[in-house]
Amino acid sequence: MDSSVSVRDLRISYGALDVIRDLQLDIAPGEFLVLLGPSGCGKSTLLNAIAGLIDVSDGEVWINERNVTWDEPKDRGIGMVFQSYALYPQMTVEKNLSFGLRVAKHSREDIDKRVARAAEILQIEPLLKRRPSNLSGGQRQRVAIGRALVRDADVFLFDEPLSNLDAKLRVDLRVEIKRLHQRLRSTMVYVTHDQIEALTLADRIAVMQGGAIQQLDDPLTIYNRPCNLFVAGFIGSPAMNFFRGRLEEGADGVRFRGQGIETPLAGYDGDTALLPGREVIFGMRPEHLLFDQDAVGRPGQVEAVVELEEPMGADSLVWLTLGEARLSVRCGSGRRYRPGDRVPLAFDISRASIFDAETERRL
Amino acid sequence: MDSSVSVRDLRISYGALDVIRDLQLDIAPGEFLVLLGPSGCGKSTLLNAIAGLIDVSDGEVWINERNVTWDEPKDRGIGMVFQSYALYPQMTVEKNLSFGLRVAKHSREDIDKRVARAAEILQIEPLLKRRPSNLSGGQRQRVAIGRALVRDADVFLFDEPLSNLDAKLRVDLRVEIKRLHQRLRSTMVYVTHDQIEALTLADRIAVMQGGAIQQLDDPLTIYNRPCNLFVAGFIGSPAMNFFRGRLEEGADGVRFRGQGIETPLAGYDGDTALLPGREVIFGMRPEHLLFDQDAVGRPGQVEAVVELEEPMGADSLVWLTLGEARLSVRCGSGRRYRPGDRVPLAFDISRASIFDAETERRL
Amino acid sequence: MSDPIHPRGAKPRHLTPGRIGLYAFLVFAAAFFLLPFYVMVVTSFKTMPEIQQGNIFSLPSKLTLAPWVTAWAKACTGVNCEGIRVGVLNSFKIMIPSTFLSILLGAINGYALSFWRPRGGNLIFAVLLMGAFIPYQVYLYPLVRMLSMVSLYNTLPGIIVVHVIFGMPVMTLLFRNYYAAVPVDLFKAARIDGGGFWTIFTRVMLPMSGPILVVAAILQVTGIWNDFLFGLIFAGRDHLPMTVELNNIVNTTTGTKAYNVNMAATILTAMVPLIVYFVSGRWFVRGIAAGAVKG
Amino acid sequence: MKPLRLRRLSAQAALIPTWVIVIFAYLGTILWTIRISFTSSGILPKYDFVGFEQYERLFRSARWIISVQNLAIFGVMFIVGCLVLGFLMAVFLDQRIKGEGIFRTIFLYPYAMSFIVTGLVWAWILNPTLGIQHAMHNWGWTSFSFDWLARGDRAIYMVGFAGIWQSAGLVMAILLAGLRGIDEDIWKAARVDGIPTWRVYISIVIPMMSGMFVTAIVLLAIAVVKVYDIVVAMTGGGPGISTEVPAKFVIDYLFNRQNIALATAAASVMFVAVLVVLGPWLYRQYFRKERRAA
Amino acid sequence: ADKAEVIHWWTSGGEHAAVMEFEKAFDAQGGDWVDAAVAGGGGDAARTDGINRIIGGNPPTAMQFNTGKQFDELVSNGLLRNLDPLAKEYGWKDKINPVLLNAVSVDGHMYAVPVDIHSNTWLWYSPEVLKKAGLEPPKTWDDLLTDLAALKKDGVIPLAQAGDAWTQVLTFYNVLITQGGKDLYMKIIKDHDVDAVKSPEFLKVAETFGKLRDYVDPGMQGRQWNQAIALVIDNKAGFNFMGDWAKGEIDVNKKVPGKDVGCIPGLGHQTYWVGGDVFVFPKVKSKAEQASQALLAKVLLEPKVQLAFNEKKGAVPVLKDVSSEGMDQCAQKGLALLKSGDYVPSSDILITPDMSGSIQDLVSAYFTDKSQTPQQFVDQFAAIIGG
Ligand SMILES: Nc1ncnc2c1ncn2[C@@H]1O[C@H](COP(=O)(O)OP(=O)(O)OP(=O)(O)O)[C@@H](O)[C@H]1O
Ligand SMILES: Nc1ncnc2c1ncn2[C@@H]1O[C@H](COP(=O)(O)OP(=O)(O)OP(=O)(O)O)[C@@H](O)[C@H]1O
Ligand SMILES: [Mg+2]
Ligand SMILES: [Mg+2]
Repeated sequence: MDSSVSVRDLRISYGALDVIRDLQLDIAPGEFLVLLGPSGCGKSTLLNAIAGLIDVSDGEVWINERNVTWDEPKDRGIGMVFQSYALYPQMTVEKNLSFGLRVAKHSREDIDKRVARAAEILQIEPLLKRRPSNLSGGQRQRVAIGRALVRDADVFLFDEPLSNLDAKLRVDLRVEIKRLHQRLRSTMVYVTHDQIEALTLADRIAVMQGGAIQQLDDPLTIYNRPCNLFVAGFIGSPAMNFFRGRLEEGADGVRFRGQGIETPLAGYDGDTALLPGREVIFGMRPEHLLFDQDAVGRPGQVEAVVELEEPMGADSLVWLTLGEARLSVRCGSGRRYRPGDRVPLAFDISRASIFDAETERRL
Repeated sequence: MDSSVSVRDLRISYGALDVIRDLQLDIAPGEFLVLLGPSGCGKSTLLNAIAGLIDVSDGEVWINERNVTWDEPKDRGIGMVFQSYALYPQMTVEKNLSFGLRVAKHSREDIDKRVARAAEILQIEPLLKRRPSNLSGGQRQRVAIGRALVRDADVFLFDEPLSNLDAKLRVDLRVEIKRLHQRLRSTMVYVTHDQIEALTLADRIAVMQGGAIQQLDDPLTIYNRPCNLFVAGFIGSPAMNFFRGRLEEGADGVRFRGQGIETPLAGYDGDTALLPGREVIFGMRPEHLLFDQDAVGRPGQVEAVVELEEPMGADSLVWLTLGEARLSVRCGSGRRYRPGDRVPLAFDISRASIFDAETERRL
Repeated sequence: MSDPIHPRGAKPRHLTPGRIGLYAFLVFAAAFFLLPFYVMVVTSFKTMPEIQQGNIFSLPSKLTLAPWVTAWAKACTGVNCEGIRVGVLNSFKIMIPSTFLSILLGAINGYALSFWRPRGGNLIFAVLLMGAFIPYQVYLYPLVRMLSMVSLYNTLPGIIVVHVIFGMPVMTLLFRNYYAAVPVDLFKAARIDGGGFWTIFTRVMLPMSGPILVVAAILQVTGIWNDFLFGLIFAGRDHLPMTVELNNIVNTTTGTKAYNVNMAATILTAMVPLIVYFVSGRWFVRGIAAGAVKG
Repeated sequence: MKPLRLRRLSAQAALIPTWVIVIFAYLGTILWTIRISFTSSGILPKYDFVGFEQYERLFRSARWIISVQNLAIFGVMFIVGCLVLGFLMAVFLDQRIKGEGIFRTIFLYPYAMSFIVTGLVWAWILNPTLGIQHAMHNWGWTSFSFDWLARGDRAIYMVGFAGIWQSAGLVMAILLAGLRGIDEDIWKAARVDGIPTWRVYISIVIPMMSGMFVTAIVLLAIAVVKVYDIVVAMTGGGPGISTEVPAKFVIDYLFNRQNIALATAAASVMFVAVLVVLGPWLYRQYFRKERRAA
Repeated sequence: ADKAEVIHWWTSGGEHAAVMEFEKAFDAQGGDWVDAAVAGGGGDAARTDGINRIIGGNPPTAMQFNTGKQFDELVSNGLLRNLDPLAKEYGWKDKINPVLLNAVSVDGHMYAVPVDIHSNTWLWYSPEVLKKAGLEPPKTWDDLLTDLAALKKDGVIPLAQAGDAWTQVLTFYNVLITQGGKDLYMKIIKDHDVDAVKSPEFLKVAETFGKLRDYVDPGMQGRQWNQAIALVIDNKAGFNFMGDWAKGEIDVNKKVPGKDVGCIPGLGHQTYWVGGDVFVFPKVKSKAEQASQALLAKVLLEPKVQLAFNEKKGAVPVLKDVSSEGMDQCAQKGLALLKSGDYVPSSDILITPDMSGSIQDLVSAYFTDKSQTPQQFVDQFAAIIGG
């Protein structure tokens, strides 16, 4: 078996409540896996179980081909970075980095070497003598990563390491973590509920809900071919536009009709055959809607009313109403739209997603 | 004079330290003004001065043509929403909303009417009997807005009302605030350090730094024609790419040369004439760089090396190195780039910004 | 669990030596803390001869309730033989308003110092902090003079004022720290809602001061209830608290001291604070967490 | 010119009672005390001036010297003992144990009881002819000897011991609150780092709880400087004058020995000592921080 | 009836019975005794309370003091009522024992009413314990030391001593007066004669007092005076130095002073060491209260009341012309000494509370610390007397 971290039949319960049920997960060596999901879905619990910080109720955890289910965290070859940084406040950065090594009675030179290396990688050499309270958020985060680095961990675990930072810093540190991964090639498991982080960082994303993994795939697949309604709705900002309706037999093949929309579905990139008569939910991402000039002359073109435009610099978000439905469209920042404008709209079926209304699975 | 809020010669100091110096600001009735700037630049201080929560050291504050410099906050016709929500923890939502009215001894019916109206606007009717501790972040924020609503304030002041919320909720509430503004048409002053919020919400943005307003303009102008280096760098995510160099006389008019780039500047949309010999900083936003296919055959085309690609679903960020310079490009999510790929790159001069290296002002 | 090489499922739990040591320590510590109380209780049920003969740790061979009756209603001090019950009502009359007022004043101080930052606020706080370190007795003399100047000496309001004075440093400290942790935005919001000094205090700040009020109340109730010196000097003959009576009984030197009566009287006197601790101990730790963190 | 603002006025008005108390009861008393210490007053104040006479006498007095020494011994033992025992109890109570509420109440109750009698009970328990030694002898262990309370050179330690018994629970409550406030992630980080629990407490948790320790130390220090009841109840200052403390010195001279000048001199010395020893520290704790936060 | 609030610290069993006599008599004559007993510390708490109330302008009607200088300063500040008119009316100056009259007078004016005469220091012993050990009651200090040594060998507590410092001071004065003699005592305590302190006689006193340290038991610390005498009463200890108020405890135990418990007024020079209690009457404004004071003062000194009170209190009446009839053996011995002029005023009468406090500190420190030598004691004593 070739996997760096492997979780088998995992069950974790607090009292009578199963927080995680029968979870399976295999992470390849050097892989960057992101656990993504709404608050309370069990991401941190899973991560803590891998780290050995909470006892599992059932199942096994393997790290580097070794069954570590009952091992102490320090013996698992992991490093962990926490959302609140969890730096030791009274120690200098250097002490923070070396504390674990000192306790483990590493030699002075070894400690110095490792700290120096981590500091160099993270570019925190000038900060080594400072206390955490005198560091900025980004610097603290780096020190927290450094603490995992000096341990020569095979597996890095991150629990929402960026969510306490402001937007600008988040972008910068995201890139840094990505570079770090490219440089170290260690296995990384990264918990977040920010989908941009997940999309940009992950080799594979595990989308979780209610203690179970909904979809485990690479970012583009997750984004473009979400396996069910939950994943589709959860990923993407603003969220995918959904329309309820049913499949109908039309002249040009199967058509979708509902909420004031009628469009042929030719070119749909689906997993199963589209059977007419089925109740479905038709989903389009804001950037995959054809809008204004682009929409003119397309099949299934409709007219929508502008409710609001949000310029975002590089592009704009336009919020529209279409019958009772409200939807958002992302478009270039060329023309400005005023509330009340009527604009043509069409669908790029090749990028749509259609879900069974009952099972909520992608068709 | 036709302005709703007007700040004249404002100076605010803590002890010997001037936090705000000689600040002038006029806000038109019904305008949505955003105060944007890095942490500690004095945004909250300015807002608090308008609200009357801190004493000004010098200058005047006018609201609705009335000098309110020494008025109590409650007499200024303002409502304010805070980052931490600042809901009264021991009161129900209804009590929270009506507290100000009860203090001002409004009649029972009047209070009920106003609360009902605010609750309806914000769709928090079902929450009226709950305590803040039993509300989600978004709901709390709505209640906080409601507290300003019931006061029939002419001017709404927001101090980073969304920064405690997670990304998804932030998008939703942003739209809600925008709708609220369209519906009420009250004057709103909104503090944030999130530029997306600023760009999407504002009629005009005041970019602040070090207690002074750097630029006060509508969002697109701020984004496309930043008046100085600070504004250019502060707005946009990822940040604008900058190249140091100098202007030179070329065959086809003035050219820019520096950091491995040489490009004619024909078509530059500038404020002043470009004089050869000047040290300048040449700035291009990631989405205005011409990349890959788009760049082929353009004047000043260069070749850059891919360092990292960050897919973000709708589009991708590609981080490149070009000589010693490192830059980012935003592009559609069609092709994927691998580290090490060599890709052509060119500049859309009509969207560039050029700054004097010394004064840092836009040319 | 059966195969140690392939651990699976929940880690087997052992009663580790550490855990045993932990309970051993706690039980041992509890025994240490209860020892004097145990001695008091058993002594209070013994007869005097048994106390004189026996071991202070042994259980009473014959249970007697007489000491309790005596302590409550019959013990003599001077010419009066009415036990400690005479002071109970006075103790309540002193404790309730004193506790209430000192907490109120402490809360007002903490609130004003944290949010309004009035001129001289730091001076007030500094003086109170220093004043807390001076033995009370040093204040007696000038206080007697001052109170008699305003005709409060030896009156119920007088003793209440004294308790308020001496409760002020710690009360102010507690509330100042507590309010320092309250987001200042809350205060600003209330100002915009039109609240003045008192409106914000009574309708916003006080209602959210639950945890610290509990701590303050516990400290003040115990402190004031157990006070003897101020009660003796400032309360006046008609308002002597039961601790004065307790002192008279305990320090009274009957031929052989009635230790059983003394113990019963002490336990009876301590009843009120003990009940307060018992009922609100849970909130005490929470309240301290809320109020004293900032140091 | 700024107009006078009403809100400031109401804040000032609300503090009037406090100002009155601070000025008269505290500042006034302190100044009066210092003034009297330079007079030859007996039982009643006399406003003459005798220079440092009382101070000279004070520092010639063996009892005062012993009192100060005892205060130091008691103070160190009491504060350290309360902190150590209180911390241990807090740590052990924080281990998700059964019956936490009962243990907590047991540890706290001594603080609720007046020392008039609990001091007496301690005096019994420690008295060689009544207490533990006697009980041990009764039970056959006749070589057992524990007579520290009766020995002039050791009695003060027993006073400290009883003091610890009384106040350790309060420290426990404060520190328990502190422990409960420590970020769970710190514990996790330390476990991942492989740091033994005791080491985490010593190197990380204790430094993190410095705020709580400060609160505890301030409360304990106040108790130390004022220590009186406990000595009176347990030893009355004896054997001899071996357990005398400054507060008792002040009180004895104030009313019994009818020399308020000497008493106020002693009080002034205590006050100045507190000012010098604790003043800068208190200033740092309570004022400098505030300025930075503001 | 007029209310009279009386502060005192008579709260023990014998004292309680005694003070009841005052109350009964006062109430019988139309007064209304409001009792304000404050126990503890040999009157510390009561004096603190009373003095503060006088200063605070809310004085009690009457207040107990020990005979002596405790209230001098109240007098010089004009806070106490001058009793001369009453004294003249009732002829007290002729009837009261002159030592006491002196003690309650300042500049010839009378400011307090003495109510009892105590001999502050007697040696009490248990005849039964001595008999068991085959010993005779001692006649001299050397006898005593021999007896103590013998008792110690027998495993009996030789000297029952209380832990409170003032009881140790009583023991010291007993040695000083009855071994050193009346003159030495007067030279040192009254005249503050440093040479007398440095004399060999005083060194001898210090040595004898120091030897007593060897005969106390480890239970001394924490023991109160009544517990100490109780040890003698219960035949658990041989000797105890205590004032004649110990008889109160003997009475309560249904024993007879002089028979069941032996009393010796002095081993060498038998001397009556006169002390006692007085009442002062703070100046009060209301006429009614002044009348109460007058009534109370009169009642306190009525012969009948004096007899009844002092019998219970174990003391001797302050009036000269009381008969010794019905008194116990010990009181009779005391009265005889009083009549023969073999008495000295107690130290409280002669020195300020301040100095007596310093002596107390020194004596108790010496008595409880065997490492201190008699010479050190003498030197420090000289420093107190001289400075
Ligand atoms: N100690 C605990 N006792 C009981 N329930 C717990 C405990 N810790 C977590 N839970 C529950 O387990 C579930 C999963 O929690 P977890 O912390 O793993 O969520 P998460 O996905 O990390 O959420 P977040 O994004 O908010 O951090 C939640 O429903 C939570 O309420
Ligand atoms: N009470 C005060 N005393 C002294 N300096 C203060 C005080 N309040 C604010 N400042 C200083 O004034 C400056 C402006 O603060 P302000 O809170 O207005 O910044 P801001 O732009 O709102 O920042 P942020 O985005 O972090 O909220 C800061 O440098 C701050 O340190
Ligand atoms: Mg989590
Ligand atoms: Mg701010």
